[in-house]
Amino acid sequence: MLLKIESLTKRFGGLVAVDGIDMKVEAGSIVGIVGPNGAGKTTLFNLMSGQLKPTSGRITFEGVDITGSKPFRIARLGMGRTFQNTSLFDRLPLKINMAIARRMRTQSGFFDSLVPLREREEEADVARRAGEALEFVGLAGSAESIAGSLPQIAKKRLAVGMALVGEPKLVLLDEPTGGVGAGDISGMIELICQIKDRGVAVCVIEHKMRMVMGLSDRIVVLNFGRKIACGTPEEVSGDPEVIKAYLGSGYSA
Amino acid sequence: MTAENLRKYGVFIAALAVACFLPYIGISKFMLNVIIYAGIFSIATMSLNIIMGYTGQVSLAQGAFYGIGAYGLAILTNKAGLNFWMAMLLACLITAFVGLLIGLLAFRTKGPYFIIVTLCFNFIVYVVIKNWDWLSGGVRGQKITGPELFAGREARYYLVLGFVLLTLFIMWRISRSLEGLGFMAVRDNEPLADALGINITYTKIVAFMISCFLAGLAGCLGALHTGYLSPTSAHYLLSFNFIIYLLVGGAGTLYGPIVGTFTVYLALEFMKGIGEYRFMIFGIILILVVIYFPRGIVGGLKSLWKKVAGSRQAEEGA
Amino acid sequence: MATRKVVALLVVTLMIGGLIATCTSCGDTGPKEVVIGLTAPLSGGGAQYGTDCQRGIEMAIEDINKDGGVKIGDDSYDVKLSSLDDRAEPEQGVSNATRLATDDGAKIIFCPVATVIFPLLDINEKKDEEFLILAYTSIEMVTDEGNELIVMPPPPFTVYTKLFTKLAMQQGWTRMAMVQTTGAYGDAWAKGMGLAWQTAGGTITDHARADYYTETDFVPFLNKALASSPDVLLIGGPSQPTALVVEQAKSLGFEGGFIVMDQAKIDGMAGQIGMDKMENCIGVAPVEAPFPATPVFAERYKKKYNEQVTWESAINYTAMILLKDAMESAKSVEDPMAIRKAVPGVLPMSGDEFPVTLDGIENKGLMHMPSAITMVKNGEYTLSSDLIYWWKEKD
Amino acid sequence: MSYFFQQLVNGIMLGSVYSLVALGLTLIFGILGVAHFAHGHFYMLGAFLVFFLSVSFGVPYWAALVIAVAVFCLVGVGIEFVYRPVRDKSDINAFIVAIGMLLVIEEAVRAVWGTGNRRITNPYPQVLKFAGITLELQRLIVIGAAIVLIVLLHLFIKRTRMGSAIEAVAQDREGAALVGISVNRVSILTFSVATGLAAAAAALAAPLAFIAPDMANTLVLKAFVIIVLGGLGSIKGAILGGYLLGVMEALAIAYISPAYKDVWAFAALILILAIKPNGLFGGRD
Repeated sequence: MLLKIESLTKRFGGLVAVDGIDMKVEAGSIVGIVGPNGAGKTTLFNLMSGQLKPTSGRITFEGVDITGSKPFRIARLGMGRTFQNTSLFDRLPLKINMAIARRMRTQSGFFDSLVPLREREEEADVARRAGEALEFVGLAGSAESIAGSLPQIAKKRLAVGMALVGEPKLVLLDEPTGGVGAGDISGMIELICQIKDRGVAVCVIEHKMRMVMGLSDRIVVLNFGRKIACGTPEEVSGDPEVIKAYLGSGYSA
Repeated sequence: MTAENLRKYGVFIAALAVACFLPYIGISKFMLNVIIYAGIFSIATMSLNIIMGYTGQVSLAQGAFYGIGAYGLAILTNKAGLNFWMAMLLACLITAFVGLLIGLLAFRTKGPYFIIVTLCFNFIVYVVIKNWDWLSGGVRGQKITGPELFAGREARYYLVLGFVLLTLFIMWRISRSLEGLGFMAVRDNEPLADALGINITYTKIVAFMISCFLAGLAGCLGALHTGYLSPTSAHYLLSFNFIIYLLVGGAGTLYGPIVGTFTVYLALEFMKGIGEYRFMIFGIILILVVIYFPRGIVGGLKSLWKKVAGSRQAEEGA
Repeated sequence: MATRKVVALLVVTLMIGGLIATCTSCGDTGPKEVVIGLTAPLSGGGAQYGTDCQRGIEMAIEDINKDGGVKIGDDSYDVKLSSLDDRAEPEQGVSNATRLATDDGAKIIFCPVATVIFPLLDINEKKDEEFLILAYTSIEMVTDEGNELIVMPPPPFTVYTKLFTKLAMQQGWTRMAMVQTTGAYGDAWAKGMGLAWQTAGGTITDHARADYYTETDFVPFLNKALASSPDVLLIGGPSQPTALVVEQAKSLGFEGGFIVMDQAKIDGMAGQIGMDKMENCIGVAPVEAPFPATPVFAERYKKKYNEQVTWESAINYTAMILLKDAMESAKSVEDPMAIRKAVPGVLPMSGDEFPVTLDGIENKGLMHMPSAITMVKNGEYTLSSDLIYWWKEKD
Repeated sequence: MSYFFQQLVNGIMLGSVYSLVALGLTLIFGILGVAHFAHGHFYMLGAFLVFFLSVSFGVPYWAALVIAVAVFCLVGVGIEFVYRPVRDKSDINAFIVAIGMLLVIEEAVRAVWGTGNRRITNPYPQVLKFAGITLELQRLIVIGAAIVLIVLLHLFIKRTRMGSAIEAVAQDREGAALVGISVNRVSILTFSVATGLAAAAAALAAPLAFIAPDMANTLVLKAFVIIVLGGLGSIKGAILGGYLLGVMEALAIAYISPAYKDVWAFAALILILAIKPNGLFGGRD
């Protein structure tokens, strides 16, 4: 089991944002996380990748307990992520964005920058991988552009590329098609499938049900911070509680 | 490619050529003296650029670290009887070590809180030096005797030029190294950098230590050139000066610190003729520069160049 | 926005350009001129002190030039003062002195701040750039470095510690608390004073030094000092905060005496808080008291600057006249060593004629200026015209 | 024990001035994000105006105080216009504008009033003695007036529309703009109130000491320390922080070391911030 979450709870004051959730992600699979607004999906992501510390519960990644670890440590263990608002280094070119995302896999420190022996090799490696990653997400042509100047879909693709360039075993994608034009959605779905083909597991938060249903191996449904259903798309879509709580109008439409 | 390189490095090479022969092109002794000080302060401003320009943490403690370097050198040569160069290296290392300790405390805070914590630290260092006879040397102050070789003004000039170039080299390497990538990541987007596996606290502390080391170096050179130390060498107004130099020159640019330091320092020196009004006029100039050129001289020139180049390309394209 | 930017740029360039232009134009010198340099705090917190010194020198130069300048053989030289602001910072002082000595050709540089004088000792004997330092300070140590090109006119502050102790003890005061300013000068003074005090059998009850340059309220410090029930307080820093300390101590009900460090001027303090509040203050005599010619000078000064004269102006005035005589006697305006060597020959300068008496000079450059101390009793300065020839009592 | 209370009162008196100055700063910094380092210099200008009115023109003390506050409320409007171009840029740009401003002000005051210090005649020099504590009447007035001003400010913010606009912007700038509050008007108002407060503090405290062009250099430093200690934008934090620092200083003078009192106070601040990185009352990042 790649990722295992046991009775994870997060409280903000009196509000319970995530309430005793159990969840598993198998290596190389795609898990969709769905639920209405405020269901605690993003909070769950933030707990998984360390941006928030859980109130109680346990998270293990490849058998290592990562409960309450700092985000950078979790990232180094092999969990990449994107943010809902597509956070990038807006003032820097794409290739630099990629290089920064690869930085955690390099060893060179300050002294290597003065006497660039090891650094030369690593820089070449970083440049090569950054190029590959840009190519993979289809942005190879705009390596020199400034990240902030990109259209929304390209930003989303860049963010996915940055999450991947550090060679993670699992990536968390927070609404990869949010704010993206209808014509660009299929491209993103294709990209997510390609990630899976590389053997990288994917956790994806989405609102577009049809997309999640088609994409995911397993689906977790959240409502008011609790897991109300979990299983294959078919199992979940047949679950009466899910239909009642959330899918009712949305899915049939 | 060579044409572009020439354009890129042309100004630098020309400036370097002038710098190499500066003492022999009929420049007055006083000018040379002022330029030596400007060179020393530009090292301190470059040190600030590492932590503020590249890593995005505004430190108001650079004056303290300048002072710690200077007083470290004085104590190590005067009280411990160490060889000058040995003492200088040690003084810089001590400064970096103090930077580590302060960094561990201060980097728990962010933004304006960090600014105030560093300012408080600077204030503390100043008051301690002022009140502690053993450190300040009492009414006599601390005397610094440098090596015989660098007794002459010209020799000092080349010594400082050497260290300015060394610091510039370090800055240049950092700005395009993997370590520098980490700095810029922390500056531009901390949460994202964190999510991408960059250890933020570690990165900040490394940047701070390098910055402190170089500020200490500037302090040592300043002490050597003045030959004497008083508590003003660690005053927080010095920190303000460095920030002014950096912002006028352009934070986060390679040449900004040097351009800013020389512009401001030389302008103030020439304005001495008008006595008490010089700071009034300097104040007005400062306000205008920051309002209308918020990215400093070098930053402003860069964007101007881009605009010109951009419009030229557009013409060619059309 | 773009036009505004251009206008801003123009304004900045014009301002800087104009400044440089005025500076270069003030640099052009006539044929027969001798430049005297001054590096002093002329802006910032020390501006008053620097300006007082500057005014004394200016008045002397006016008198000299009215009198036909410095006469050497058949030539006569007009004297010109070139002043640069150093904000009392050593680095600035070194820059200024270099500029004055090498660009303006000044062979004599006045400097009234000890922390600037010390680094100048490193550069004033450099070949071809020599200059004579006119050190206006009471820290004798500046003359102890073996430098041959320094003249220090004011009496060293160590002169006062014994005199003050004796006078205070005569009042029956034995318990002293120290509330002087922080910093090297205040510390050195307190150390000297403490030594003299304890040697004479007094006790030090408390230390509550405060930074006179930054504090604006001394009550918490005074409360601490007064809690040790002293008879007398050692106070001193710049005159105005020192006056405030006296006022606040009295408002807290302190009825003992004050020993005022020489940096603070008794008459300056009285000008701030009034003579009645100065009761029981022991300090350096007011500037107009000891020397016959000073009141005349004080009157002229008041007329010209509309301010009370200070020791700074009076002593620097006399020192400037002394240097003019020395130049004439040495028959040189160019050779600082010759000018320095000619100084003993033109002494003494009498207080009957000049604002202060300069009696002699030691080889190391320390001048013999008789001093006087005072104690305010019943709203009057007492003892203030008794000149003390302190060097005769030196061991 | 009376010595302890004496120092406590001294500390509260120091703290009263600190609080008034810090209140203005926290409004400006917390609400507008402008590092108004020249705030202390307007305090100094306020003192000089009172000096000018009362000593040169013989205006009675309280009238001079009211005029000074009114004038500086207007001056605050002017300051806002200087900062407007840099308001939305990084903190440090506004900081440099502030440095430029204070250089101009300080040297201009020197040019007008000369380099020396001045005195404003203490309107209430009577000395009160009770329970072993000695206190000038004017000090009591400073302490009392500070409390009155703080209460007035509180009422202004809580009870008036203009005041609640300030609070709204403090809490959520974009949200406030959405519901139709003009950020520019709030900005002008904030500078006006803050500068008026500084002038009031100066007019109250100046007769106790002397006034000089550089009298507020350390004061503004301490005010910044206070607002950070209290948490940026927190009015409660600025008030308590001000009194806390004042009392801490007075007690450090009394029981630790007079010369190093600021060292202890500032070191304590560094430690507090290391434990609570957003200040005592700062919830927000």
